[in-house]
Parts: sequence; C-alpha cells; structure tokens
Amino acid sequence: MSPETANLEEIVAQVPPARGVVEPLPPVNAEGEQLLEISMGPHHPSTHGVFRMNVVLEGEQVVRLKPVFGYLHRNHEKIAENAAYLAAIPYTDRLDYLCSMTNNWGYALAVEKLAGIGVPERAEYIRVIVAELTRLQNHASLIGFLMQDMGMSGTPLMYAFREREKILDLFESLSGARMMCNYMRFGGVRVDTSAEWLRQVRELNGEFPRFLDEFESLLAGNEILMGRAQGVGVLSPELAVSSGASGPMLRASGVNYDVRKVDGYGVYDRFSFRVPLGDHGDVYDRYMMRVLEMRESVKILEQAVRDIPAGPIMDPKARLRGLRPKAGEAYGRIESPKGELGFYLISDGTGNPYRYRVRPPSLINLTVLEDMCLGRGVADVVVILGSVDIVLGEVDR
Amino acid sequence: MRAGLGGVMDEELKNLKAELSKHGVFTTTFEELYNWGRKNSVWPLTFGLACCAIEMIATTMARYDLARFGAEVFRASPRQADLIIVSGTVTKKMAPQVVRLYNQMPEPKYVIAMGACAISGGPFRDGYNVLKGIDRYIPVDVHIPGCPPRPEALIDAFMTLQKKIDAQQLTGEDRPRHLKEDLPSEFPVPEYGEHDLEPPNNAEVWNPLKVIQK
Amino acid sequence: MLGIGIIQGLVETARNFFGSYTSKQRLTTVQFPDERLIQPEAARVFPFLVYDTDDWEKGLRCVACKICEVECPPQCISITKSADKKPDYSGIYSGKPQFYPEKFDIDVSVCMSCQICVEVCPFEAIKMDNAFELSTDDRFGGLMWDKQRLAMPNSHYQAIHPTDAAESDAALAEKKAKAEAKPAAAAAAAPAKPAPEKAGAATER
Amino acid sequence: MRAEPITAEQVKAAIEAAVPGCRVQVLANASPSGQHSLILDHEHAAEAARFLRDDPTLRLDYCSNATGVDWLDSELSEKVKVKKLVDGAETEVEEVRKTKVPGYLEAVYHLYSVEKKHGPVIVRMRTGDRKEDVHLPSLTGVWRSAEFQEREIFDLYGVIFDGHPDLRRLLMWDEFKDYPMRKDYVPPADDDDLVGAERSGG
Repeated sequence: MSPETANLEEIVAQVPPARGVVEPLPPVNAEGEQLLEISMGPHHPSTHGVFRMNVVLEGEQVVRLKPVFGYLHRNHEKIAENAAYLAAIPYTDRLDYLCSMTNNWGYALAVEKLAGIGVPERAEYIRVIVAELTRLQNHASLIGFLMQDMGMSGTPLMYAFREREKILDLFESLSGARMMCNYMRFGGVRVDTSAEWLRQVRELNGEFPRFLDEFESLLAGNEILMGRAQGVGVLSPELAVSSGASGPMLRASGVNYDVRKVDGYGVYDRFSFRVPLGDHGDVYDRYMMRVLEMRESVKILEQAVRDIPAGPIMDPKARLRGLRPKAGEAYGRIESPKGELGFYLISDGTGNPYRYRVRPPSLINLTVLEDMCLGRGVADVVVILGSVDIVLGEVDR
Repeated sequence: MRAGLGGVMDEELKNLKAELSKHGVFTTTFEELYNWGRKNSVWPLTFGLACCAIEMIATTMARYDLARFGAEVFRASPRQADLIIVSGTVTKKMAPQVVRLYNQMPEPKYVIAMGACAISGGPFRDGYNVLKGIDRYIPVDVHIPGCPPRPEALIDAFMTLQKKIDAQQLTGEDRPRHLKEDLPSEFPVPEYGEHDLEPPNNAEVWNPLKVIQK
Repeated sequence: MLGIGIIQGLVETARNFFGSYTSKQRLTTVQFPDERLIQPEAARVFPFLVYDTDDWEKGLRCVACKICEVECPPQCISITKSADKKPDYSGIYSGKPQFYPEKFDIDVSVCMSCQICVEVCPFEAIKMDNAFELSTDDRFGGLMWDKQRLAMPNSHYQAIHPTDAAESDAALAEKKAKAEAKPAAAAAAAPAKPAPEKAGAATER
Repeated sequence: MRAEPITAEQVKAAIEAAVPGCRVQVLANASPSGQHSLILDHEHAAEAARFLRDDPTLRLDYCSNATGVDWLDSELSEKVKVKKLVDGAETEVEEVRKTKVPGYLEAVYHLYSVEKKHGPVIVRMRTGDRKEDVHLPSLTGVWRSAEFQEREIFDLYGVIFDGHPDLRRLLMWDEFKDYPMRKDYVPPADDDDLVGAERSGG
C-alpha cells in the first residue's frame, strides 16, 4: 500500500460494500437445496464468551453470517459518565479483561490529553514494561485459545497459561491483583517498581524466548495447523483498512500501521523494534503475527528494563481526586494487544466526563467477520473468529 | 440410612466406624457412598460469561488444576453437566439463556455464583442492561465474593460445595431440593420486554431481605 | 515431508511430559488447600478497617469523613456518621475527640477490590486485606460486612503488608509529631502524651 | 515517521474547494488536546467524506472511531448582554438574557490516514433535534468501519442513519424501546433497593 504504487481508484474499488440483511434468505437455494440456519452462541465453547453468530449454511458452506452482540453489554460507558474520572479506571480493567494494563494506559492517555497532564519519564518506562508484559500474556493465551478452537485439546492452552501465570505473578506483586490491576493514574502510575521486581522482569524476559521456541516447534510446522489455517479467512489490505481493522489483524494483511510507531505515544519512539507484517492476511498469518510480536515485545522489554531512569512516578501537578478538566474533548489511542484502543472523552468542566466512549478494537475487527467467513465451512468460522482475537468485555462493553 | 437415628446414635456410629477402620474393616452407609460419589464427580458446564471466566479457566489449568477435585471435565453441553459456574456479569440480554441452560441440566444440579457480578451485579449493578444477581432467577448454592475471585477462591468455593453435598441427607425434611418431588427443577425463562426483562425476577426463587425501617 | 511438523510437536509435548517429573518449571501445580502460594505483599482482596489498642470498637481510626464512600467506584460503602465525638483511643489524632462511624458497611458482593478507598483515605484507616477464602451460601448475611466484621488490628496490617504498614505508621507518626509541635511551641511545657506504639514503629524504620 | 499535523482550517478549505456548496464549520476545542473538529452539513456529508477519503493529499482512509453524543436542551444565559433602556435617561443595564438552545444528537467520526500516517481529523454531524428530526446520512458507504458503530449509535442514541445497509439494534435486544445512552434515559425502577434493604436489615 505504498503511495507510489497504489492506484487509488483500484484500491477504493476493491472494498466490497457492507451487506444488508433486509430480506430473509429463501429457505432453499437456486438448485433447490435446503438452507440451514444455525445460531452459534451465545453459549458455545468456541465463541470466547457470549458471542453469537446467526449463520446460514448451504450444505456446509456459509452463505450468510450475522454476528449478534450485546450479551455482555454492561454499560461501561454510561457508568463512567456518571462517575468521577478516577472511578472509571478500575472499570477500564474490566473492558478487555485479559489486558487491564493497556486499558488503563489508553484511558490515562486520553485524560492526560484532555487535562494537559504530563507524565514523568520513569512512569512512562514502567507503563511500557507493563504494557509489553500484557501483550506477551495476551498473545500467548490467544494462541492457546486459537489452538483450542482448532481442536488441539488443551495442550497449547495449558502451556500458554503456564507462562501467563508467571506474568500475572509479576502483576500481582506490583499492583496487588492478578487481572484487575488498576495500576495507572493520570500523570503516572500508582506504585513504584522495586529493583527486585525489575530483576524478575528481566529474568522472565530472558526465559521467554525459550518458551516461544518451544511453542513454535510445537505448532508452527504442524501440518494440521497449516491445513486448517493457511488460506482460510483471507482479508485483503484494502478491506482491512476500510473496515477499521487494527492491531495484528491489520498487519497480518500487510498494512504497516502500528500506533506505537505512528503516534509514538509514551516513550515508544525510543525503542528499536520492528513491526512484523503478513503477506496473505489469512488465519495463519494472524497467528504468526502474534508469535512475531511477542518476540518484538521481548526486545522492547529488554531495552525498557535496561534504560529505565530513576525519578518520580507521578506528575507533581497531578491530583488523585477532584479532577475537573476544562470543557473540551480529547481522543487518545494506544496499540493494545487487540488493536487500536481509543478513548474519546468530552468534558463539560465538571468532575464527570460528559461523554466517555471506548473505541473497542475487538468490536470493529469483527466488522469483516462475515466477509472472511463467506464460502467457508462451519469449522472454519470457529477458527477465523479465534484468529480475530476478541474479548467480549470489550466488544459489548 | 441415617433417617430415624438420633444425634447420639450418629455419634456412636461414627465412633464405631472409626474403630472398625483401624482394624482394616471399612464400613459405609448408602448415603455416604452416594454423597461421596456425587461430590467427587461434579462436572461443571463450560460456561464463561466475563472476566471471572478467565480466572475459571486459569483454575482448570496446570497451576491450580481443578481436576484434583473431580471436576476433571468441563462439559459444553448442559445435559452432561452437574454444576453451572456463573462466572461473570449476567446481562439482561443473557439472563434468559442462563436460565435456559440451567433448566436443561439434569438433577441434581448446583450453581456457584462466581464473583461480584454474578452475585449482585457487582460494580456494574447500576447499568441498565445488568441483572442484579443471578439469584433472581435460579437458586444459587455457593457465592464467592471477589472481583474476580482468585483461582484459589474458586477452589475454596468448590470445596464448600463438596461439603454441602456431603452433608445432604437422602430422606427427611432436610433432604436436598432434587429429592423433593414438589419442588421444580426448571424455572420460568424471563422474556425480553420493552424496557426490562419480564418478569424482573422470579418471586419463587428471589427472596431478598425485607426493608426494615429503623 | 508430511508429518514432520506433527512429530516435532509430539516431541515437544513428550519433553514437557517427562520434564514435569524433574523440573518445577514444567510441573507448576500447587496442591492448593495443602500447599499455598505465598501471596505477594501487595495482594489485595477486600478492605478492612484498622484499629489500634485492644478494643476494636473504640480504637477504630475511621472518623467517618465519608471520602471513601464518595470515591468508591461501585458505591459499595455505606457510612453513618455519629452525632457525638469519641475520645481519641487510637492515639493518632493528638488526643482530640473525633467523630466515629456509627455504621460502616461494605457490601463485598459489590466491591471490586480496586483499592481506591485506601488511596483516598487521609487517616490511614482503611486498608486492603488479602484473605480470599470467603465463599458462603449465605447471600445476605455473609456478604454484607459491618464494622465489626471489617475491624482488624494494626498488627494484622503490619503482618500482611509489612512495607506499606511501616510507611503508614511513619506517616502517622510524622503527622502526630507535627500536630504536637504546634501546641508545644505555643505552650512550651506541655505535658507529653503517653506515646503509643506508633512512635516506636516509626523510629525503627 | 510521524507526518505533519493537518489543521482543521486546511481541511475545511480543501472540502469547500472540492465539494461545492458544502457548509463546513470549524468547532474549536479549548482543551489542551487541541483536537478541533469540523461540522458537516447533511446534504454534502457523504460527498465530503468521500473526498476526505480519496483526496491524494488527505487520504483519510481509516475511520477509527464513530460515536454519538447527546446534547440536552440547554439554557444559554448571557450575562454580558448590555442593553440600553430608556428610563428617563439612557442607562446601560446588565441583563441576563436566556436563550434556549435546543438539544440535538451528534455523530462524531475520528479519521486517520493509514497511508499518510496522519490524523486525527474529526468530523461531526448534528441532527435537528432529539425527537423527530434524528436523521443523519450514513457514512458506512465510505468507511466500512462505521457499519457497526453507526448501528451502535442508533441503538444507544436513536440516531437514524439514512442509507445504512443494516440498521438494527446492536447491543440491546430488538424489542427494547428506549435509547439508553441518552442523558435523560431513566432505567426501569428496581422494585427493591437491595442495598438499602441489606443495610437496614443487616
């Protein structure tokens, strides 16, 4: 998609329009074969929670797939609009409940933009460290879940969770909770890291590549995995951009767009790391994207732990309670493990945000689910959905 | 059968059994055997709702290994499950499905409400789409507070449930729900209304504390 | 060749399987009720109210200022402020009588363990406990904690969070010293108050 | 790697040059974020959006975020109104003049360029009021990513997007009647205030 080679009209023409669902499909197709409508979910072991898809099948082939959302719509935005700015932080933990640290960061970043709060350097480094640890554990467990969906019953997930527990231990000793860290504050982070904690991160980071090697020799060359994943659920780069896909899903289609690089938020512009890109945009590329990103995260962690400066962890001007940004709005976004996580805040000068909006990467990545699944079998739907990497807490909020 | 035996007899029986087991003779009652078998083969339903589901999965993984307690297999079909762990926020949109799943489970069946949301709506209780506790529609056996509860807390709740099963009597007034013919094993599924679920709770199950004016 | 990848994967599983007999890295199971993970110091589950002295009711540090009630994100704290003031039993308010919570309830069936109440408390009166084995079949009685259920001695806090407790004790001692310095400067020979154990903890640090 | 930020004024000028008759208004943002936005009129919004996407220098091909905002009827009280009153002599009297500003619903789009790596350009559209005139043109035809997000705005705010291919409720169930994210939404009364009950009982 470089501007020199791109023929704009061609690119634009390659994006298929959104499909309507206005009229129901006839019960039989042109050849008189019966169409079967099945409802996958909301209770289905492969939907990663309470996601539901209404699938119409012709034989084994998917001819229509309509996702149904809202089974975990717990009104995060409304609750946050009725609460103080501070009170929304623990709620952001519960958005994408695998990645509480990056959610905290996204929200803190938006509020810092809105209120013009600075962040000390040490806090920025700590944020990078915890965010990359989050990325490691998210991607590891995602691969586990994806393999579970493909039928590798248990083993990869078990290995992934073994590593995840180590990272959760680090989170717990830093923030006090395994999953719901509630760690970041506007203008910094809540508690400082000890030298011992950083040593543990360094140790874990040193061991992690070995786990990745193991994981790769367990999976990457597996013929069944290749057969199930290669060429399945192909997403073209044009459609990926138009549909707002983000994160590993966008990059698996070969689009070089990483908010860490583009916005350079925090101190990400100080680290050298590469943005892995896929060629085919299929499930296998999306899987490989996570593996490669984990390797890059390990690199970032190494540099961050090495370079972390001493200093305060909170901006001296930042206050814990009673934040009242002056009227205005701000949109802050970060590269969460799922994709581009944005927070859009409108302040009316009071202690509560007037409008609080989460841009959920999981939901928007599902926009093209139907396009990827059409013409594939039911078994592929499960795999394609798994490769998108959704967390329902974020899809429905 | 324990029915008819008084507390004193119970005590004596226990002593006798302890004495016998010292000599290599193991005795049991039908009730004990029945409860022992049941409590050590509680199969949960593969049913995750939200954040707590991740901790539930973590509990089944290598480190905490719920399988040590006989919950070896998570069954995806309610027809094969004994226990539904309501792990996460039950929204109003999801509540009918949860009740339906519960209804489809065979007796005896148990419910663990895992985490604040499942007990009372938790932090999300003020949400317009959040059910304030699953015990409005189905009876809950064990509650675990926490947001989310640690995997150990889930294991602890599991052991609480096992103790509860172990203490059940097969006859008499105190026999468990599934042995009382007149008690329902299925509960009405709420319907989507224009503003709320209809009915907003099942009066047969939901028995809140009454407001006491001071 | 077809199958190489699968065999490679099986070798990996075998390595993990056999490795689990020798390496703690590969066999991570904790036999929970018998064997417990050491909880990190920072671990938090539900709040408790700190009291000094031996009497939980008299020694509660809480002065019912209601900041935590206001700031609590899920609004699970309910406080009723007393009409009268009680003497300073805990010894951290320089002997000045203080209001006290007539009622202090936390609904742990709503609490999200976020620790914001602890952060906003200016009196070091509410802290996080790390007990988690709290499952109960009593929906209402078991999950509505009143102030008696919530009260824990400061020694408990020192035991579960030694670093934080030392900091909190030091902060209190400093505050107290400052408060005492003022009247001491005004009336040069004010009789020294009986020093509670707080001061000792601070000098140790 | 980061591109030069483009100002709202530049974008406004570009749109007005390219889409004849399009009324674009710059909405200044007082917050330190400095993210100013553009208000598009309904008739030309889709055309302007297509221009923003296809213009080779702007190339805003990525609609990151689309969301709704509910602005209630508000009373604008202007104290600075200085009025001349003839009361024997001409005197200047400060008067508080209250003007009713009718409420409206708003759809906000945050646009970025994946190709040029710049953004955000913020585009807004406003409905006439909050009850009848709640129609806005759909931009799903320009950016596919608006598909679910516009459905969400319809679901939670009640904005009807003309030209949306599949405008159904996204999060709430289909039978649901209210628009719960509106500021004046009242949730169904809970017959028993549980917290109160527990507290006075326990």
